[in-house]
Amino acid sequence: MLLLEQILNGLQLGVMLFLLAAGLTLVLGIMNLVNLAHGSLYMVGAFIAASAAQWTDSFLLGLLIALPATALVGIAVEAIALRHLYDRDHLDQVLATFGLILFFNEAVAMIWGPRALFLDPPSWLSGAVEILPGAPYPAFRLAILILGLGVAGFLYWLVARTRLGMLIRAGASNREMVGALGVDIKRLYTLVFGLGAMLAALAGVMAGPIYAVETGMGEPVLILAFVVIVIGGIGSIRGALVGAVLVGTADTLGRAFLPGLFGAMMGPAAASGVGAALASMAIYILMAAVLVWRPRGLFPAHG
Amino acid sequence: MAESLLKVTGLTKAYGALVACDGVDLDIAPGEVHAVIGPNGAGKTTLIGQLAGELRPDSGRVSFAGRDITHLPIHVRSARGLARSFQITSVFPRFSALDNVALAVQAHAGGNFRFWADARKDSTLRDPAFACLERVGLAARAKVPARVLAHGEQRQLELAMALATDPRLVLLDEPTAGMGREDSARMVTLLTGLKGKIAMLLVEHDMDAVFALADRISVMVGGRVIATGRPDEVRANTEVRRAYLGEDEIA
Amino acid sequence: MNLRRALLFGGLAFALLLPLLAGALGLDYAVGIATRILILALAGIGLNLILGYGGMISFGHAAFFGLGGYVVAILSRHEMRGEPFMTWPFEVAGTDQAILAWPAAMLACALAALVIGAISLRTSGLYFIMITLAFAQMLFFFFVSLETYGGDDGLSLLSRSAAGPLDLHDPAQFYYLVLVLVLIALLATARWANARFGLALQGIRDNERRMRALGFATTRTKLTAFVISGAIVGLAGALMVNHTEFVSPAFLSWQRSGEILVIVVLGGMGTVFGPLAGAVVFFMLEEVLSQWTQHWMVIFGPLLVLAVLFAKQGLWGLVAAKLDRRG
Amino acid sequence: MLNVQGLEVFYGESQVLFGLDLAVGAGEAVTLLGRNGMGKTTSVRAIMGLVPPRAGQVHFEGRDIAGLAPFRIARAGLGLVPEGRQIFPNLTVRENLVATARPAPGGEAAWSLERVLALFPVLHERLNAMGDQLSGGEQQMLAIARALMTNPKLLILDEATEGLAPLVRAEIWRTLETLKAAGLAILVIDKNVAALARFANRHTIIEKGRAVWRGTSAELTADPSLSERYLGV
Repeated sequence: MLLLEQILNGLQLGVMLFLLAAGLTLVLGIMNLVNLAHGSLYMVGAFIAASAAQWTDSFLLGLLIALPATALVGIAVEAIALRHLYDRDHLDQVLATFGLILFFNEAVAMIWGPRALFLDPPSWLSGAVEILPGAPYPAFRLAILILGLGVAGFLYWLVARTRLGMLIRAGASNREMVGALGVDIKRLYTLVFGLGAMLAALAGVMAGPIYAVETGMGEPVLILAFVVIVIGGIGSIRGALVGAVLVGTADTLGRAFLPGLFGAMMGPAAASGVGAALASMAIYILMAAVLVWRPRGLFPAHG
Repeated sequence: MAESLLKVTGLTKAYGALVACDGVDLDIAPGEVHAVIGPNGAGKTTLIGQLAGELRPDSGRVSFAGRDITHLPIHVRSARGLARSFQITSVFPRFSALDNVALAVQAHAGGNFRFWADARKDSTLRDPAFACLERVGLAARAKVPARVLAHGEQRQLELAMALATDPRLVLLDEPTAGMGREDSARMVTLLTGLKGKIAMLLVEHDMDAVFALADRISVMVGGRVIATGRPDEVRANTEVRRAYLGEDEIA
Repeated sequence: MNLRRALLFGGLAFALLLPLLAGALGLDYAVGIATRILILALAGIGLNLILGYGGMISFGHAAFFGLGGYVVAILSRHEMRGEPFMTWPFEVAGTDQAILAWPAAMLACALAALVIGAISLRTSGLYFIMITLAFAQMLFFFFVSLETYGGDDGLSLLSRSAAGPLDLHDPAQFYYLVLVLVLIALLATARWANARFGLALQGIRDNERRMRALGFATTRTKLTAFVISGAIVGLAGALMVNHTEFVSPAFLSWQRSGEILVIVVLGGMGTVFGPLAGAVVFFMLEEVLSQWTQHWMVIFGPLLVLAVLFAKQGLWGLVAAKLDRRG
Repeated sequence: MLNVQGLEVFYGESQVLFGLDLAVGAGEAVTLLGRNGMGKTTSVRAIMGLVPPRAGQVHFEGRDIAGLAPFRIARAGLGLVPEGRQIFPNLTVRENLVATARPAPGGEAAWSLERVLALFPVLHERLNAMGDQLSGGEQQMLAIARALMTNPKLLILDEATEGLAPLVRAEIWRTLETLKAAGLAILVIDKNVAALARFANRHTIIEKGRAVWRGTSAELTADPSLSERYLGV
């Protein structure tokens, strides 16, 4: 039962990472832009939601306000700063978006103060659900899992079935040709960016009740999201989903079981330290292994 | 005919369903200038890539100076005397012309793990490099940064770098690409001066250059060599004319 | 050229006289700040070797910075407690001797760089950036979970390294030692940038494919640079732990990697003095801005964006271009 | 309809076009001939705005389009069938057609999916195949069909028959005849002199970035030395 719970936890981390990684990988694949500040949008989304939920006294309203608001922030950032970076090399993009992270972390601290905020899940999701007889699981985490899967399904539909999705995929393989056939790429970029920002905000809002809403909350998750897309293959939504689930479960299961495993093998004291160390490194080892085996990720994008 | 310097047998390379190189046979004698011509997409660039070692053939053999080099990495081929110049000018823009060539000399002189001695004062690198610049007529521009050189001069520099590796065979990928008439003519004169000393495999669209330089010509169409022979033979070959002018219409 | 020379000697004279000046003016804390700046400049010099001269964008060099620091701190701790650092396959005792601990830090970082580099250099471009970042994170979490050595809380250095006749607890002596090391690193950079190794490395930076076609075994050259770079940054970490007398996983954080990157780029990639200029400016900015507002990052962040967009050649690049124009 | 004057293009320092002039009238079929590497594709890219011209003018239906973004030029009514086909490999045939489809500037959509598929029955059979699963000929037809779906007034084809089997080439020429008969203006780049002479009205030969010869089909076929000199072996 512990295993089932941990697997669910892993999946839930996975879908959250997927929400973040999806936007990141779309922006990377189609605009060839490394946006470190994507994690800042996750943070901004969580903060806006926390404040809005306080004012309105409703988690759902907070969520509904945070999504479009963060999308607007994202679109503004794209228009002011990122647009000038599309033709620059990766180093410039890394540095400039590093600068944006510093700005956002500090700006959020100025607006909301240095203390962490709390975002309470709606009361109807605060209990536990019995997923199997005798195996209760927090309802909110289950809701995240279901919502995340729903959004993943929606994204899949969007990318695979709609015209916008076709253009996104076409743009990822041959940007120039899409323009030469009469599509306004800049507008497409803005749309994709807004969409990515909204997904980041959604991930942030869902993370809010589980972790604290605080400045700097975006970066650890962002790095995990990068690991996800590097494992999955840059530009591939499918890769992002598979990578996210892999990373989510590897991390969660590693942390849950590796220390004990090593403890059983080598005797508790020193070994659980080794196990803990290995557990926290597990996903990076996973990533290194994948890259040694397939330097362009599991699902390298076309072209 | 003399023992061949480069011998290619049954070289095949496919990209998915597209066979870019389909059982290509080719041999080049020492000192020979051998041109490969053909329409775009005939597989010439794929062929050069495999000879230089950047692409791995699916099957077939490449031997150079009597030894199999099919699976050798690029830098080892270069060390054996197989040099390549690029279609798109690729000199080192921040370095001076002389630095560019000296780097090419260094490639084979070794010592890449010398950390202290100033390589720009090293006459074992500078003297041969300067000689190569003289050979291509760029000596007066030795100190000019490569990025400032005119396009034609950059192509000359490119050639000097290939020469500096002291090659027995140079793969020349469109040496007159992007040049106006005068520059093209100058390049042809330059290459003519090297005829007989260094073997060349020349891929070129400028037929004036091809016919001025080539001892033999191979015509590639759809990944295959459809004809090889002296220039006049190739010019008279009806199959070649048809392929080249696209006169295969079913009227 | 004369102006350049004047600038060099002026800078050197200032650096040499700094502790005296600070003492005279009653600004004793300035020596500490200068030491800190020099140490980060040294880390920048290390990164500059692969970033500026080799074109390899490592977003994980804090790994070596932290590793170097931890090696010194851990060896010193074992020395204090009289326990050997390891007993198998051979016994290694702890030490607080700079002459042993610092090279050990460099060696450990060189080995780590060898492994990380060998794997990372299989990839390129964006994947390289990300995999170096991932390796740094890996080491970060390794030290976080290493409870034996403080875990999240870090590890105090009870006493600065012993360095023969020098007393590193004296700020001026420590400062001079760091200064000498930085000068050596600067001189070395100036030499190898123009030696065969450096020219090959710069050729690879500008056009690796061409270099291979010329006959260079490029991966070997890049890996060598990566290892040397890691060792230098490791030394900087060893110095920093002596300076702060404390090391924690924060030494290896990705922000720190970003900072070193910013120092190199801000100062001027692929220039000898760029990292030094970058470190000086970085700290001056921090100093000036943070006096203005505690939220100085809110200004520094956009400044960084502007610098990337409009002043790509870096500060030292700008200065050097000016000097060249004057002849 | 399309009027190009004094077009000069540089790639970095190297000049590729040295003042090219070219005109296509409404409903007319015009060719641009020349060996590889002489500047034909660059001409097309410059017209479409994919490389910035350094000098010269490009007018389409009286409007200056030089320097506009490629998507604006395309929307003015230019349909590109690029060199190397450049279909989207990760999209299905149907998606390739639909993704960038749009009605003509006036609003009428003469080319619907049905009509395009009627023109290329082969594509109809392979609607759900991915772009990279098509043969060269099928890819070429898809590239033409994709351009038609943008309902252009002028179709530009860059080496549309290169590397294809004779039967496939013949089919493509037949299709182009149909399009021409339907009143579409067409600019073709090719090396197949015989087919071009039959298909088009006026021809321009370029060499080293300059137009070196202009004339009608009759003049082109009357002088075999022309093709020897500028196109052949």
